[in-house]
Amino acid sequence: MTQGPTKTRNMIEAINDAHRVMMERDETVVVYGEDVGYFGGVFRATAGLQKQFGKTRCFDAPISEGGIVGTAVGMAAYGLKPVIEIQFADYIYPGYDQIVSEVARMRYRTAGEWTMPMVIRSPYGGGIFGGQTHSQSPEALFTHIAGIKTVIPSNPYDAKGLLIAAIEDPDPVVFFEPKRIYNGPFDGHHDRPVTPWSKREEAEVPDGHYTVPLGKAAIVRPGEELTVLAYGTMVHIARAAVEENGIDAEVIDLRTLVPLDIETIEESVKKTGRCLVVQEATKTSGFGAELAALVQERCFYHLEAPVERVTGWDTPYPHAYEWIYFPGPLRMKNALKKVLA
Amino acid sequence: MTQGPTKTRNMIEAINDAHRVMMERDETVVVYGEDVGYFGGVFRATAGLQKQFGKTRCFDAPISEGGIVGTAVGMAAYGLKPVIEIQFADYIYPGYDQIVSEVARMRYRTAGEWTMPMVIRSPYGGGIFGGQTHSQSPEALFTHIAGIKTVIPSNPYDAKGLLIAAIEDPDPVVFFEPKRIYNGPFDGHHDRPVTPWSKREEAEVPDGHYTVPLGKAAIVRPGEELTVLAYGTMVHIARAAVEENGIDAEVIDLRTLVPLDIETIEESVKKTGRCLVVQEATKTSGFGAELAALVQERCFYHLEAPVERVTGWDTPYPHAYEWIYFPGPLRMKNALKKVLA
Amino acid sequence: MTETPTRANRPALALHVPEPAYRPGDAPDFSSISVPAAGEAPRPDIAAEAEATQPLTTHLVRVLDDEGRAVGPWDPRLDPDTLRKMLKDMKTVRVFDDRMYRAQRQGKTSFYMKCTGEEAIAVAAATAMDPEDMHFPTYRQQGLLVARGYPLKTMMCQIYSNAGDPLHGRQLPIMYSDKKHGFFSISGNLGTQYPQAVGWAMASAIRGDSRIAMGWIGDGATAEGDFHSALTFAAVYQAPVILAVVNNQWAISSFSGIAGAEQATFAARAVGYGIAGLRVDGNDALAVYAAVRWASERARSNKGPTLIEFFTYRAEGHSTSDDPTGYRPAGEAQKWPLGDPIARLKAHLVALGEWDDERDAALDKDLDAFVRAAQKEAEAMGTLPQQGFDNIPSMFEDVYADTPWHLAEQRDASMAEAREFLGHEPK
Amino acid sequence: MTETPTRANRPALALHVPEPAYRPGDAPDFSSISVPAAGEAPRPDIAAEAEATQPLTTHLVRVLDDEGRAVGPWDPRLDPDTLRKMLKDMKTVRVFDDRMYRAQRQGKTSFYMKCTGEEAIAVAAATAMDPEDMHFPTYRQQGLLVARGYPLKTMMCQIYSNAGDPLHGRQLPIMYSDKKHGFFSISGNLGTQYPQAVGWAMASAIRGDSRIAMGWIGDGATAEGDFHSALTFAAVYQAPVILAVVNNQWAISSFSGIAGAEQATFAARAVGYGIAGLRVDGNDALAVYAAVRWASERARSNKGPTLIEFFTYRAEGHSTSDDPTGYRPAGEAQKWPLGDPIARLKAHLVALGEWDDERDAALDKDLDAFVRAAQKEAEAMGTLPQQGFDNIPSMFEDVYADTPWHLAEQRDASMAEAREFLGHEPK
Ligand SMILES: Cc1ncc(C[n+]2csc(CCOP(=O)(O)OP(=O)(O)O)c2C)c(N)n1
Ligand SMILES: Cc1ncc(C[n+]2csc(CCOP(=O)(O)OP(=O)(O)O)c2C)c(N)n1
Ligand SMILES: [Mg+2]
Ligand SMILES: [Mg+2]
Repeated sequence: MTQGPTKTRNMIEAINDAHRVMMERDETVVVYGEDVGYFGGVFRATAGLQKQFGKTRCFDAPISEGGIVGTAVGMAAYGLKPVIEIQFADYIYPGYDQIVSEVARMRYRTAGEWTMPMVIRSPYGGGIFGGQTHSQSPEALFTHIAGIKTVIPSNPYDAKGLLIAAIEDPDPVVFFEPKRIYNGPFDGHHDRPVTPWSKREEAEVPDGHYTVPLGKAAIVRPGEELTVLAYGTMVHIARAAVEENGIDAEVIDLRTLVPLDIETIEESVKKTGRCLVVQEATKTSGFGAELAALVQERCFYHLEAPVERVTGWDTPYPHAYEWIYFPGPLRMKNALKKVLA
Repeated sequence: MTQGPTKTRNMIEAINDAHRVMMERDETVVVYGEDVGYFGGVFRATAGLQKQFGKTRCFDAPISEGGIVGTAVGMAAYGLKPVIEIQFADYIYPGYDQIVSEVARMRYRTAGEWTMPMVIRSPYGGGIFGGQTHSQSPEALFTHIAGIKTVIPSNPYDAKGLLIAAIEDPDPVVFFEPKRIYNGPFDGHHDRPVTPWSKREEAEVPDGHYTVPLGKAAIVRPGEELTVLAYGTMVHIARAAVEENGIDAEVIDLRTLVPLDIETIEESVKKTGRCLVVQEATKTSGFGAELAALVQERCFYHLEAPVERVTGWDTPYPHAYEWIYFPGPLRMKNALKKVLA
Repeated sequence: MTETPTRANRPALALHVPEPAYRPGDAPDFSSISVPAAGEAPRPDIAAEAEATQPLTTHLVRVLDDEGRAVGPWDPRLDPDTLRKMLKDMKTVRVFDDRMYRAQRQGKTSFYMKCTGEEAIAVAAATAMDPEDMHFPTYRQQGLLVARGYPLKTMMCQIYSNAGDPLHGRQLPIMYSDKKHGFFSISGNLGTQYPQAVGWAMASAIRGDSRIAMGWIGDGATAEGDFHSALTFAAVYQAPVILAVVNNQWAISSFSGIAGAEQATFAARAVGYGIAGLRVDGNDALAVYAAVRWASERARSNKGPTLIEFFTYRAEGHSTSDDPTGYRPAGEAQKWPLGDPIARLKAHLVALGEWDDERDAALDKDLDAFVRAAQKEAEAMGTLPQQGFDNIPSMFEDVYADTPWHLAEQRDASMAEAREFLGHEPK
Repeated sequence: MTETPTRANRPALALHVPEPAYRPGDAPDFSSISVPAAGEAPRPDIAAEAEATQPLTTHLVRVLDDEGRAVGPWDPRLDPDTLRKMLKDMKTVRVFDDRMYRAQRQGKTSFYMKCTGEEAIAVAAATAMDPEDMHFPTYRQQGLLVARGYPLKTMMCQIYSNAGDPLHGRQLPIMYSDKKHGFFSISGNLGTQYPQAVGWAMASAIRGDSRIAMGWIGDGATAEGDFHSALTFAAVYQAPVILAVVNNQWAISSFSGIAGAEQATFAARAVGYGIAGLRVDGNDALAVYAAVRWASERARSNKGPTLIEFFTYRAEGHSTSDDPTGYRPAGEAQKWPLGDPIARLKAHLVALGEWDDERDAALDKDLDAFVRAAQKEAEAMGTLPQQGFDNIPSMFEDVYADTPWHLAEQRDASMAEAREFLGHEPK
């Protein structure tokens, strides 16, 4: 699955490298956001870019998510490709109007005259004791909006390949990065040490340019008993739970939520006859609801049990109750059992 | 179902009356929004209130949905009950951060010390040639947010009773009003005249105070063959389609989306064994997905066919293609047939 | 209600709710509005510190005096041909507005918005800038398109959402968009275009280009957060942008006091951000031209952004959906002291000896015929009531560059529905 | 990329990206910063027009001179007891910060934020206002709680998310909330509290109450749209509110120039909205007190809002997650010309003959013991690592006033999970 020499990279390094590759190849790529310039971002995803490409290609922005997205619209209209960072997904809401009303609809409302090739990157998800405002998973608020693509990688290889694909994509992409696994995959057992990325094949990240196509899911574990649909951090929780419980599940990493790889999903569920959907976000109206709705619409006569959902609870993310909130191994196990019953 | 003398009222009059009743009973109720003061709102929902209650109880606000919601948070913290109008649901996004990050989470994050009893009213939905920015149905962007209730009336009686219940509710309520049926119900046949509210029983609106409880659906048409879940304008389209096609469907008007009346839904679907879900919003990740997911989770072994969805398409609402976009009688009919097949 | 403390020695607070001077039934009288004499305002160097423009944010830059003479340091000394072109463009806008308003009333489309009384602003701004500069307009800058020579027929086709509509019937009437004429897609959402204009200007600066941008906003919409984003980013990066506030004193039914105009002018906002600010007589085409010219020279020489408040009056309703007699006296527009911009420019040309009533009447006649001819052509391509069943697949295009499976499925379902509805294959 | 026109006669544009004066490795030198002498700034009448405060938005209100004397018209002439109370509160804040920072480093909680160097601001503001007035703080106003006598132990319990945490472990450390002490719930989302403060003040005015509100924001966060909403609504309705900007010159790694401070002061924003503006030495407790007093008298007498910029310096990292040596020179804090607010207030008391080194040392000792004792009590109720499995049902409360069916189901599922995880019934 690789091109050219590879290097072990964690997700941040992979994301950083994707920026570098694209800024080298395409001088219209500009990168900005809060703290992304001199310092290279609070998670260091843009470290070194200002030094290499200069202050007008990578710079700090005022603390105004609305202004960051709004100016990116103007830049895209000019012909640049802005890759902007929202420091935490929890802070994307002040930019929501520009994303929903402008970015998403520009190609449509101008009949293709003005397009919005931009990437809005943002770390999302919990598991880091970040409390209510550093833990959210707001992907469903974007999957409902026609005109944007929503992408969520689950490992360094995909993170780089998907980010490059997103930057090259002619449409705007919201790119949520599971911050819990920036430095290493997480099986959900918060009371046990985490395997570093360096021990994982998906951290062998090629140098230079390559893409992981948008709209294509990956079967990260083939299986026969049931299908698990997951993305981001939850891919790892799902895999671990399946393996710990000795279940022969097919685990699918969606990678792109919109447009969804419906073929891979349908094929798998028609084979296994059972489906579990996993999201970290609050349950009600989460993206898991769309997945469950689609699966039962399209595979109903193959289903032997209802599509179940493993999700975060319908509360804000409570600081001290991180591991009660987080959809971890037990919630997974119980749901797997239920789907298999 | 009535208390005291009634009067025939259209939805605007019913909503206006709910304001008046509550402003008379509770001097902490304040009403503001763009154009709502002297002029009484672009749809006239607040007509006459400034004159009756004075400029400090009902007033015009700057064109800043963020500021309107943000100041309402402060007023609620003080102890007032703001009832604010967002002129069109399409313009709620600049206030989205204050709603999601502040209004919705205040009770929780302060462990009940500060609560946010407010109502955010807004006309929503299409069918009026309003183009992309006067036609949206963004309810799913609120049903995903823990801590707010989402209410959508479908007739004058409910509109008044639900709005009074919402104002009296201790929690924040997003109250979407189907503007297409402000003046008369709409069966979806845009090429035929509309029945005025005055010809309909639900327009017999009692004077004075009464409530329609939040969280309770209404079976607007009992039936045996299948269950149709709808809200707002779509209740009328669904009823008309069911009747035109001679189908013995049970049509449920959800009235409140969160918290949902799951009991009424489950009971009905377990009886009929079939379910159709209707929303005007874009399909992907709409509230219909949550309904479909819930119904198949909870009634799977009673279902004889997949839960189908009738929805708007996954495009912005295109001005000239109003009736191609709008989920009208034909889309309903075809879906009804599919569910019954 | 929280406990009310016993704070007997403290005075009771009171909420101030701004109220316009006149309401329906009142006799409007603007004699209290002080209109500085034309020619009075000083013209600072284009490289002046933002702070130095402070006096110009409360003053009013005016060039045309009551006798139709151009006076003072802001006189742009335009040649007669340019003046006549502006007059013609302004008149064209007014005729166009009148006809399209009527077309809406005749049921040929869903909606229309006039800019009556504000024609000088967009027309003179377009004239003052380079054709390659980019505008991020609101819905009342049809004058930009007219001045830049965009075909009236195409504007009308957009208004009718017909087969000639370059936006494929997807946008509300008047939400034009045309890249070639440097006219960015109008948004239904107020304010969003303001930071976009700044972003475009930043991009131009990043690329070492020489083109500048101009963003437009109404007095009411300045209250949106986007106004602040725009000013902040423009100031921080010294973006080569002109930010226009068209203060026509009304939003829909609420007056500019509800946007903060009671306490300070909109131009005054600028200086607080370190941005140059000018307050300009928006009914004086020469003053508008001169101010935009000043700001564009400033931007082009990397001296930073300028905010210009154009003081004017919305002479008619907000849109075809609005009846202003519900909230303001009927005769207000006529009493408005800054006069009619077309009449003032005409008087100037007459004073210069470059125009006369005959030529004026001839021009009016020509324009009437010209606009009617365009309308006829446009209507030959259809009006709104006839639309919505042709080329249905186009409705599913341009959501994304390529059509994903779910939209393809929806397109097919939609075509099947249309087939059933029409009883034949849709075009 | 759009076509690049051949515009040879036009100069190339360039983007300006602000840069702080010093970066790691540089030797910081603030001698270029002009610090006006104490006592110099005039003190306008509290009923002055907003415009009249213009000079005070670029000047710096200072009371304490280099010899520790209080000078000029802004001297609030406080009695020694009040001065000593402020000194004690400021010292308490600093000791508290140090201990809690250490507690975080020891793994007792997840996060902490100090306000080192900024203690005068919140403490003197709280002192200048009535206890019934309401604050809408950010995360660096712990001084408000301390000055108002909120128990340190309760603050610590919040930081440890333990059984004594009034917020039930739901909020990040330091996101305090206490209605009785007039301290509104801190939000993780920057800026949101600013229009909320205005709304509270509007409500107080609507009800004819006499209590006013004070909203707080950092220099970096002024760029948010909420800043603009707040100023707009405050100006329009003349809300009885004080809007504070704590300009400590840094956001996280970006300096105040990225928020627009290169072009204008934050206080200058105010006048553009028609709001009175003051720029105040934030390290001078007497100047802070005097300015807040002035603004509160103005608000209380229905003369409108005031924006006060407190000029200070963030002496330490942004939070425990931040290491400032990555983006600014290590020694900058020490070179900062406005000095240490605690040292300055102490010097004043000494100069007055109301304080001496012995009493100062004794106070330090007392405070150390006092804070340690509170910490011991708090830790007896648990630290973060021990939390999260007690009282799980409380996690599902307060989402709504009543628990709807879906949350009840989730609560039960959650309890079952916890039971399985713990191997016994959760507490
Ligand atoms: C975000 C948003 N909020 C509200 C509206 C509804 N609306 C459309 S125009 C208008 C008034 C705008 O007034 P102003 O900015 O002064 O512009 P003018 O119409 O006077 O040119 C309003 C409230 C909108 N289009 N967008
Ligand atoms: C809406 C939002 N965007 C971004 C952040 C992340 N963030 C937290 S603090 C901070 C810097 C704030 O700087 P400033 O306002 O100057 O306050 P200070 O920390 O200096 O007191 C940032 C960017 C946030 N909390 N909320
Ligand atoms: Mg206006
Ligand atoms: Mg700061």
